[in-house]
Amino acid sequence: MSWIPPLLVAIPLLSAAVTAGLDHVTPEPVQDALVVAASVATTAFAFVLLWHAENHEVVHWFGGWQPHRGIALGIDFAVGPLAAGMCAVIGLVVTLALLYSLTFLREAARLFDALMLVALGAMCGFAMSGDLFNLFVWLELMAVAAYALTGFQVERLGPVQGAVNFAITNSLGGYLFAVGIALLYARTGALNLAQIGRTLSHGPAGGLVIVAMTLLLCGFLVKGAVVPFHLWAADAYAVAPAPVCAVLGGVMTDIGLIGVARLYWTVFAVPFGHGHAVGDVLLWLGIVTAVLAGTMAFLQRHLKRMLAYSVVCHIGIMLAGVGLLDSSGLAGAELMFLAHALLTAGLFFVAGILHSDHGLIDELHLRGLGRGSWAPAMAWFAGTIGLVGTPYVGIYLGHGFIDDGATELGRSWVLPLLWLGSALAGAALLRAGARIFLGWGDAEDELLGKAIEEDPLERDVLRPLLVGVALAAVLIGVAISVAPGLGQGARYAADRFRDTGGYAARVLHDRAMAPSTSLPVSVSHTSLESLLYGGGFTLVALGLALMGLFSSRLPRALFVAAERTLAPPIRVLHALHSGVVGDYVTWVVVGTAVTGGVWALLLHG
Amino acid sequence: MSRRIRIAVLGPALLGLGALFAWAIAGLPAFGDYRGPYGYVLNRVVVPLRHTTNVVMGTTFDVRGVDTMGEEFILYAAVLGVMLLLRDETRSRQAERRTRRLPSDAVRLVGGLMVGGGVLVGLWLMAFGYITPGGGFQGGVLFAGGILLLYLVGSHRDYRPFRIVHALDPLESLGAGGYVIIGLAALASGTAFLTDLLGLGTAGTLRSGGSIPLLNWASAIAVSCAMLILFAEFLETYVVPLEPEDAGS
Amino acid sequence: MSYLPYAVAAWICLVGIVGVATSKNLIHLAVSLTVTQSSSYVLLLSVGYVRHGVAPIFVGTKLGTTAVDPVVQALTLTDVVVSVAVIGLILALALDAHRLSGTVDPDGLADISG
Amino acid sequence: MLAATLVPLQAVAFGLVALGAPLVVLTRDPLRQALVNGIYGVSLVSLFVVLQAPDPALSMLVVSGIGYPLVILAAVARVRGHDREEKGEDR
Repeated sequence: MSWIPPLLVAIPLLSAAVTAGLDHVTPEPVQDALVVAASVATTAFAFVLLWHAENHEVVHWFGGWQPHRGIALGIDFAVGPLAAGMCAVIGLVVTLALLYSLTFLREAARLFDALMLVALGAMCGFAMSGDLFNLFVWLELMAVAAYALTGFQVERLGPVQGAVNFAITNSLGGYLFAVGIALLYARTGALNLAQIGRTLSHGPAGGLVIVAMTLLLCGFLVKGAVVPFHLWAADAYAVAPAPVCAVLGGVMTDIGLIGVARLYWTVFAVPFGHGHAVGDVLLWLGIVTAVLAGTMAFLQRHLKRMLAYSVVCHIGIMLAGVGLLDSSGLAGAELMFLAHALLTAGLFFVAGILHSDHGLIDELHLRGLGRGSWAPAMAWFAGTIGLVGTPYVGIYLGHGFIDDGATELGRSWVLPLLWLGSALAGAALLRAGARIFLGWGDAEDELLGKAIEEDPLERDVLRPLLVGVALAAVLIGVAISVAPGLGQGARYAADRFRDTGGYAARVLHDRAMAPSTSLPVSVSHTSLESLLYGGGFTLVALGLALMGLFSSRLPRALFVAAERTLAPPIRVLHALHSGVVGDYVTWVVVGTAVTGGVWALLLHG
Repeated sequence: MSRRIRIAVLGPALLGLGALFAWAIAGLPAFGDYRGPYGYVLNRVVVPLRHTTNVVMGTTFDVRGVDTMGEEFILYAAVLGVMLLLRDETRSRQAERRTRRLPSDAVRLVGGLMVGGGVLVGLWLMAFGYITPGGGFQGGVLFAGGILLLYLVGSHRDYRPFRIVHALDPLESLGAGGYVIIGLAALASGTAFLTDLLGLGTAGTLRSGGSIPLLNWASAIAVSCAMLILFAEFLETYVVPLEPEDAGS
Repeated sequence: MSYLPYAVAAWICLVGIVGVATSKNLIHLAVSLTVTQSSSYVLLLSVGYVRHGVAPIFVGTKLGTTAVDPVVQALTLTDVVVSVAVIGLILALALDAHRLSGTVDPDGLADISG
Repeated sequence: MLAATLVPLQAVAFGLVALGAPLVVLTRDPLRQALVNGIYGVSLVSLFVVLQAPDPALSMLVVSGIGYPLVILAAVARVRGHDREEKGEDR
């Protein structure tokens, strides 16, 4: 079955070329059908691949350049259950986004479709690739497609600014990554990840490897929008069309995390796996990201900007899961990715529906306008509850697994911080939902800053299709926590993913794997602690949402005191997210230098 | 942040990054001492195994051929993106009929010679890239530059012929898509993606390297068209600032 | 000479970043970004250089002659294409920005923030 | 013999590149910068040549000789053209 992996890249890329190339000669319905069919076929093959990857890595050596005595010359796609699962979710989200855009974006539809398919192929290639430079190629390919898609609405300045900030920070991240590749190549003379890892097992790691790791991982963290590399994300996601946001926020941001995990467990676990320094830095970055982005989400009134910060917040939680460096944490990150991708996509779809119904995207402007839109309201609230992590809904199972991992490592203090992050982001979304769909709350809110300029768009949409797609995304996402067998499967996938030596043996020597025992197919249970945290922080989210809605009804003294203590830090937060690309670039450099410095201190000696 | 604060933050950060670079450099093999296995092996096996005398091109189109497929699509996606981003501008200006002053005969003669040179060298680079230095990308850019120059020094008064380049769109897609099709053809025949299906031929001749010439031509077509479209998108509406009184001359 | 080439690459990278972070013009910024990227070519090719090595093109050179690393050259080729793609997109965005706001100063472009 | 002359050549090429980069960045006027960037490109080409990398050198040559200048100059021309139109309206 080793012929499947290249198809996940070849089908979307070829379809993109056909779509764009035959723009003027093929009737529109045929084109639409082709685009959706390509995306569905890619998704279907990803599921087949998932099934085949169960018992051994599906490895494909391009051009038939098999490794010779453990020396890899060619480029390989090595697909375990985790990578295959990623591809399946990526395919699913892109398919939903393409269906959504059938009527949502008619203008320049062919260019849009082609770029979406290119992004799909690039993301799948990235998830599967086992070659360091090949990762860079897919990273740049998806980035180039995403920059253009972000600036889609060229008639307004916001999208252009968002795309500029996105393009410049991510390109810089990519170039730092390229320097990291050159350093690692100089040290090991290899580009295959398994082989680099094996070469690094000889001799001391030294400063070069630490610096190379810093540059490579920070390159991915820019893509993954982790604090302080996250500043571009809100600008870009606030302005891209809703289906693009669904893909960027739902799956493309998470790609950075797949990259971090892949590089760590194939390469850097070899020299640094005995200690916990690498993981601790990732853990801390994750915690800070979760709490800071959760707070920022709560301070937004622009729905898509709010969702963007919610994405960043969940990225933080997932990064913390990866940073625990054990199977529970990684499995938790996987499960959270599954739920978060679909729920986030669903919420962006709902935001798009509101925008096309009312021409508004501001929470306060939309107050009460969503009354009577039952289906979008249901999708919004279900998605929101799923993103808070209410027990056995949406991201809960992932949260629970990360809790287990942290507790096993004796770091239970991590738990409340991560739950706080998702509760803050969830509270913001709940508040917005209550205001829009129920008409609750005040019409003004000092906390949320000045009104945004609205951008009404004339759209002739097929509303039932949009609503159907949004509901489908949310329903699948909500069900992730109670899908039988998924938890066990994720843990098994994480075990396989973390098996550095086994991966190298299977990729470089085609070594067979011991047949796995069949996994129980039942709903995974979580610890009592997670249950309590999940329940408790759902209440916290509800309370915060209510406080946001009715802040003016708080006792006067309390209100003044709260404002006096909270206003200055909030001003600082707003000022840091300045929208100016020079600042963002500066923070990328600061983040890289500090991360590298910390690793230098912890790992050297 | 104000510019002054930004620079104050950036300075120390850059020092830190520089220190990291210095630390990494201290661990590199001294200049010229590199003996990594990957390139060493390729220098010995690519010519006998693939009959391409240019090992770099053998690496680009065969050993690491899928990187190059990604690279073609990076350029392809960028061109689609530029078309997407500049569609408003193009639309608003398309309505205006624009004319320009024709270049003098001397300019046209020199330009014409350069066009011929550019196009010929471009084609030569494309054709012999896998034997001697060159290849689809370099040839493609040069070829596109030559054609563009032909337009600039040519006797077209009207800017609208530039719209013709949009006929290049299908051709560009053919180049990029062709790369994938060649890969898929190998997959369909039961071997790995992008495996050579043709014979290897004699090293040093045009019929060498199996699929490499095909891939090279696919990328040459894709790059030529991509660069032409890119230039056209940027130049279409603004080649030389036009003074109103020149319009009729 | 033994570590100077790498230092040059690092220097170019830092200089380019300064240009990107302090630029007042998106066109200037895009060019500075390509300068940053050129550091990766310089580093790659310096790393792959082998003393007394010939170019890895075996026309009139006997197979087995010491040659420089061909892999870094293949990577550089890809990198150059990436830089063309990125500069094209950023300049297109710069034109859009100028059409809409009349400025190409990234600092003056902050339409949304917070 | 060849090797003996190569080392100083390489040193010169590296020096030119190291000098060229800050010149490109410090040239704030885009039109002039396009020119300086072209010269920097040539210095990179010469460096690639002395590093025995003819393929990247050719690639860099066509990119910095044709690719970059055309798109940069077109962008500069358009921006200036817009500005001129606007100034014209003000008058």
